[in-house]
Amino acid sequence: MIPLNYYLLFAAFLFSVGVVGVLIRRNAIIVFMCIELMLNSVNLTFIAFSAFMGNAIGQMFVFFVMTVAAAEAAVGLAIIIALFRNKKTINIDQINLLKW
Amino acid sequence: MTFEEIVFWSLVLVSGFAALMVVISRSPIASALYLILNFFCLAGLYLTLNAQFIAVVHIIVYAGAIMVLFLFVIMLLNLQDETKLRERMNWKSFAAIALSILFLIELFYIFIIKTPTPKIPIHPSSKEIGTVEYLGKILFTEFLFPFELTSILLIAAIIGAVVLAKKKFELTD
Amino acid sequence: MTFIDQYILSILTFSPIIGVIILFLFRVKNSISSKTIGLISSIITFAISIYIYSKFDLTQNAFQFVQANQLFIDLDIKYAVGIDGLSLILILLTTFLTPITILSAFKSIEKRVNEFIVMMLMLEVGMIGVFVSTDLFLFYIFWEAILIPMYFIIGIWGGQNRIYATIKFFIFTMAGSLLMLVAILWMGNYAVAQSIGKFSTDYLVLLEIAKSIPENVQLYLFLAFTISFAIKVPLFPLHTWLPDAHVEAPTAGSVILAGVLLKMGTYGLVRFSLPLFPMATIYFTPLFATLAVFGIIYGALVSLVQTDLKKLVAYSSVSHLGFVVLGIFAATEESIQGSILQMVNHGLSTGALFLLVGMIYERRHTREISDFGGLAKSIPIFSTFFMIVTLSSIGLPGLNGFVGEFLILVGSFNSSNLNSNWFTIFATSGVILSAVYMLWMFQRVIFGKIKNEANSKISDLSKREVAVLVPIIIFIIWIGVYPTTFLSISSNSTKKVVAYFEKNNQSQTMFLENK
Amino acid sequence: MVNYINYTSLILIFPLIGFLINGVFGSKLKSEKLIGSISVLGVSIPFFISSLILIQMLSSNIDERLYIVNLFSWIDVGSLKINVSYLIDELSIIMTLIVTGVGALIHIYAIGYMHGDKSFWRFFAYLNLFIFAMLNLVLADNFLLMFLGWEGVGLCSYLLIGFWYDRNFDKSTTADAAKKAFIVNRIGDFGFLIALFLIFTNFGSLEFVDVITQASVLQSGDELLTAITLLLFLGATGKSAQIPLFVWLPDAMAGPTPVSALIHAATMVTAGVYLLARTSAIFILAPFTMNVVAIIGITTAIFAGTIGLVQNDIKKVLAYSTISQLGYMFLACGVGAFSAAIFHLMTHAFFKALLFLAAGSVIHALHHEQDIYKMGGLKKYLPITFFTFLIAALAISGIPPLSGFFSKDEILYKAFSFGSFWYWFFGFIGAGLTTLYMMRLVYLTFYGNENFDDSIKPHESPKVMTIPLIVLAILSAIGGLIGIPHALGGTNYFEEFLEPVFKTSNSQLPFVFENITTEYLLMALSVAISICAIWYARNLFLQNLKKSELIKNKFSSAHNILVNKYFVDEFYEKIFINPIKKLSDSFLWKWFDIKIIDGLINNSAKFIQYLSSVLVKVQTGVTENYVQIFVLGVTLILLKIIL
Repeated sequence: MIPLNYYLLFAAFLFSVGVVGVLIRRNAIIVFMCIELMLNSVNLTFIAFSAFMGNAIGQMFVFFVMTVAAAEAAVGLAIIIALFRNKKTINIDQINLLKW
Repeated sequence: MTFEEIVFWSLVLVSGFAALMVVISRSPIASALYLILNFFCLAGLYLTLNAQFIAVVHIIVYAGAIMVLFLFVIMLLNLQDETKLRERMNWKSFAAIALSILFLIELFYIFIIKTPTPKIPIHPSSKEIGTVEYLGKILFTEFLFPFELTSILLIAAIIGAVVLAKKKFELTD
Repeated sequence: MTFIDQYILSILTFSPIIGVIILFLFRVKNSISSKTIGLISSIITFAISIYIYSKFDLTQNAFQFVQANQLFIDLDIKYAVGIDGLSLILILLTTFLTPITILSAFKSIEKRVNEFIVMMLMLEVGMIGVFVSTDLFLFYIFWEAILIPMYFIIGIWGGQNRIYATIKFFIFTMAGSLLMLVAILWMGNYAVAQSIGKFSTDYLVLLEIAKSIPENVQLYLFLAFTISFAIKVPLFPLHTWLPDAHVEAPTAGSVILAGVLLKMGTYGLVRFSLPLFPMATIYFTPLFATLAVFGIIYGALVSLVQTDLKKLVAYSSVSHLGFVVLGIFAATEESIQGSILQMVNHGLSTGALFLLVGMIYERRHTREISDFGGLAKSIPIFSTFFMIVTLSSIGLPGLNGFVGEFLILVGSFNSSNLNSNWFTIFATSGVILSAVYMLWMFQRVIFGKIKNEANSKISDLSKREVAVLVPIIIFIIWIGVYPTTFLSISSNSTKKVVAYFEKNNQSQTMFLENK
Repeated sequence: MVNYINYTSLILIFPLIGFLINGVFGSKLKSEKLIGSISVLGVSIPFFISSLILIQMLSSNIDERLYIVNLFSWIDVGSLKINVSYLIDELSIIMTLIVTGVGALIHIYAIGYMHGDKSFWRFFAYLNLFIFAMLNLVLADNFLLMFLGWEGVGLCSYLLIGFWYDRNFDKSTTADAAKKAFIVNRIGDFGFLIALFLIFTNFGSLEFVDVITQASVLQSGDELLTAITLLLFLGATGKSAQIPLFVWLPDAMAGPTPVSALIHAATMVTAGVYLLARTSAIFILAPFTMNVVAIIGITTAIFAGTIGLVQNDIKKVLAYSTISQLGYMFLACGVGAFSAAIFHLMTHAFFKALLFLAAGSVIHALHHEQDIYKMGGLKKYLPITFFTFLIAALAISGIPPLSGFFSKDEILYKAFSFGSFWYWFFGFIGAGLTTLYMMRLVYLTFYGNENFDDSIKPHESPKVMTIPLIVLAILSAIGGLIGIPHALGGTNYFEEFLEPVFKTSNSQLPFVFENITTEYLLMALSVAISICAIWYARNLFLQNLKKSELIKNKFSSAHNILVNKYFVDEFYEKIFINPIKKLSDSFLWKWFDIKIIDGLINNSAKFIQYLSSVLVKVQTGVTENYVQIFVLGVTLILLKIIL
């Protein structure tokens, strides 16, 4: 019997790995994948809670998170393509459009 | 060790390894493939939690659709391999890793030490919750409105993606 | 009550949007036709307001044409509208001035015409909204919403230094209204512990619970509200945004700014500050009355030495509105009635002054007084209008300014709240000063020999410009000769405010004595 | 029988209609005759109506001569209820007759005088507006409506002084003179307004009848009444050009001459006297104020008389003469002889209007020359003008049996019996001065050498101008006969007629035994001084002009002071006007407003800008940094939860 805490801890681990990825990688696509990783770790928590509490809302939430993730991936990748076309790079060090 | 535990630990190990490799590997394609591996393992974990429907959808949407999109973009852009991870490591990266580890420790503290492990099993009703029938029912009754809203979200995303990826689009400095 | 009557206030408030929609839908390219659309749309709004006036029951003092829709489940925040005499008279002023300003802009606005008309119409929505709201939350929304079109009107169609002026205008008003927001939230939250049992911003509810608010908190709340209104009025020494905003604003903007926006401040004082916090009003009356009187004299003296026509008129507004504020704080029936009438008067006469200054600016492209002189010879019609408006502004009996000023002064002389005649005596000296600065300016602009050749070549007012001014002149004389028409509109709501104020002030004077 | 009181509103409506027609359509009406006749009708019809009312009044009982005609409610707020309603009694009907009667004559005269002016219509529109306002002033039954008329006449005065707005006058312009008149009047109005506030606050009404009834209950010398009357008197000094607010009237001569005759001699300037007479019942209860009124009156009379002695502009001499005569009227009010004041007001309206009109005729003949040293010998060119001017001059000098004799004598006698010897004495000196400067005018203008330019061929004015002169001359000559005092075998009918109006105030006067001997003596003395003055003037200004030069040189410093009008204008300029301008400009505006208030705001904005320019460096624009900070934040928050 696996207690709930293990699932949560594992999700936390995945999340941390995702954070490290976002922080240390320069490639925008990999950063993006790390974000997906983090989203999935959250999904895992939802499912775990759902199962242990016997409540379907957690699963519903995962369902919507997936929709959002799909939308986000589509838009995000489009942005990456547009960026690459203009800057010839997807290295986030060299992208500082936010600077005012 | 019961069968259940063996399955759980092996899935955790593989999935954790895959996650690390996503971050570490030099080639984006390798990263993407490791991520797919990770997703499969997660789907397995979902099954251990009696969430059959979500597990299947997860594979279809993530591994099947999103990751294919990623691979497609990577190949489209024809990216070069990056330099070795170790060569690009600077104090900022170490700080980031340290921060993440601190973060993990904190969560560990909260999940394991602060909240003592309750020895409760998986809820008996979870078996029927995970079924397509049950989820479908509440999706089209209780969650109908948000469900319909997702269609708007997806349309917006499609239009957004098309507009952004169009050739004419230019970012101004 | 018919269906239309039930929703008439919402219809009135949002009727200018018709014009906006038409402008957007048909993408009108021709500047004249888009101005005409704006004009017609605002005239429709005016017609609706006249309809409301005809249906309005002057004998009642409660809110009429009430419509309320709950906006949140757990919070008592409503879309609640309703009018009494005080709001009605200002609504009429608003709907009357808007078509006039749009008509006045036919020639002067040439760039981004559609946007201009849209801004004017949206401004009208906001202004009417402020006067019809009976929920403080809604009031606050409209109050803030007005800033946006005004910001653009000054910022896009303004003069040389417009950006500075806009930002100053925006920050001043914003700073004030944030104070008000805090006070509204505090009161709404206070309602939770009262019999209503939930967060409430309903005016009538707050009026009930305001009595039980601890006294020292009332003082802070009063200050928060009143400072916010005082900035809008503007009361000395919070007035410095006004001359800048006026000088930079296009004519239409100046007219609306002087005509209606400033009145929102004084409206707020009568509607909220006095009835909600009678005790604090008494406590702070010496301060605000002193500021008002100081503003009267200060504004007049500073007007005296202005070299720019618009600036002169702007400073004269500070002086005129000092009278209004004095009248409100005197809190007698005569003085408050006078203040309300004076709000209308100031809207008409200062509005007309800005229009006239705008017309002469279009011809000569200067507003320096020293550039003019001898206009009576070259443009007699203009001079005649200018004279009537000037006289109205200095309060000549028989014209509108006098009735308002006299009521304010006689009422405040009588006032037990002011408790001293010196306020009125000093304020009355403003009557002398206003004659001095206005006539001196008038003489330098209109009389004398034509020194500058350019002044002899300018053309007199066109038919359109006469059409802009004549309605205002009619009202200027009407109010001067038979003010009863207008005084009777606000009579009952004034009585209510005064009665409420007096009822509350007895118990509270005791508190003050302890203090 | 028709009750003419019902037609009271017509008295006011006709001038208003005249104003509207001429004002709105005047520029389109080409015919001067049409414009003129509309305007004259606008004044003369009210004259006839009021004559009919007077006749009706005379035929009715003495106790029933007071009517109140209510038209509509003007202001009705709280306890303040003001009606547009008119009070018709003996006093107001006399004033109405003076205003409309003299007004009509001057209107007719003006048709000739203003002939050919490019703004002919505007002039008549203003004149009718003036008549309308003046009638409101005299007929009003409450203070506020009176104030409306009061300000209205001030406005018309302003407009008409500045009528030739592009001309120069003295050292400045006509527009300056107009502005000065309005503003000085406003200072008086300030007092008037405060008095109204006091009246309303204490009596709860502004209607004359109400207020007087309530006030007469109070004790004589009551502080409130003293305050009210002093303030009202301040208003009166403004309108009636008394010390210290007289400075505007000489400048008001910048207007066309008919205006000077109508507004600045016959009617408007007497409004102050009318105000005092109307509220006589209150004034009589404030002895302190009465003394002030008398002293100011007599001081002004002498003061203005001395200035008038040395002025060279024919109209300015007349203006100072007006101020001086008004001083007499206030003297009469101050000693409680209100009916004498009104009597003098009436006769003064006749002869002073005549003087101005005749002077206008001279000016007209000499192509706008106003300097009396550039006139002379006009007697043979302008016979009618000369003759009428002479009658008026003799009337104002108090030569019996012309009108001025009766009215002035009445005042001097009352000043002596109710007031003090000194009031009489100074009045007596003033009478001498009056004769002296009037005769100076007569001699320098109509006798002696012809000092005007050779190119000018003076000729008598047209009939439209001379007929009003003749009518006014007749009135000046015989107008006094309705007030022949008892001492001379008359019944003093005028005083008797006004008796009901001044009943209250008369009852407060000390009883003085009519000493006929004293009265005879005083009369003889004043006639004597006038005759002496005539002789002296003839000596000085006709036969021996060099002697006057000599006197001038001998007292050159005194002469200088007089020519410069005691430097009052300069004094006001230095003490009040310049400091206020300076204060407003360099202190209030450029320093306080811009540097302090605005500076405070702008500097706080600058400070915030500086702060943000420091803080903005945190925003690197590199996404990564934001993420790092974000993660750091999350970690710290979790840490907080744990600890």
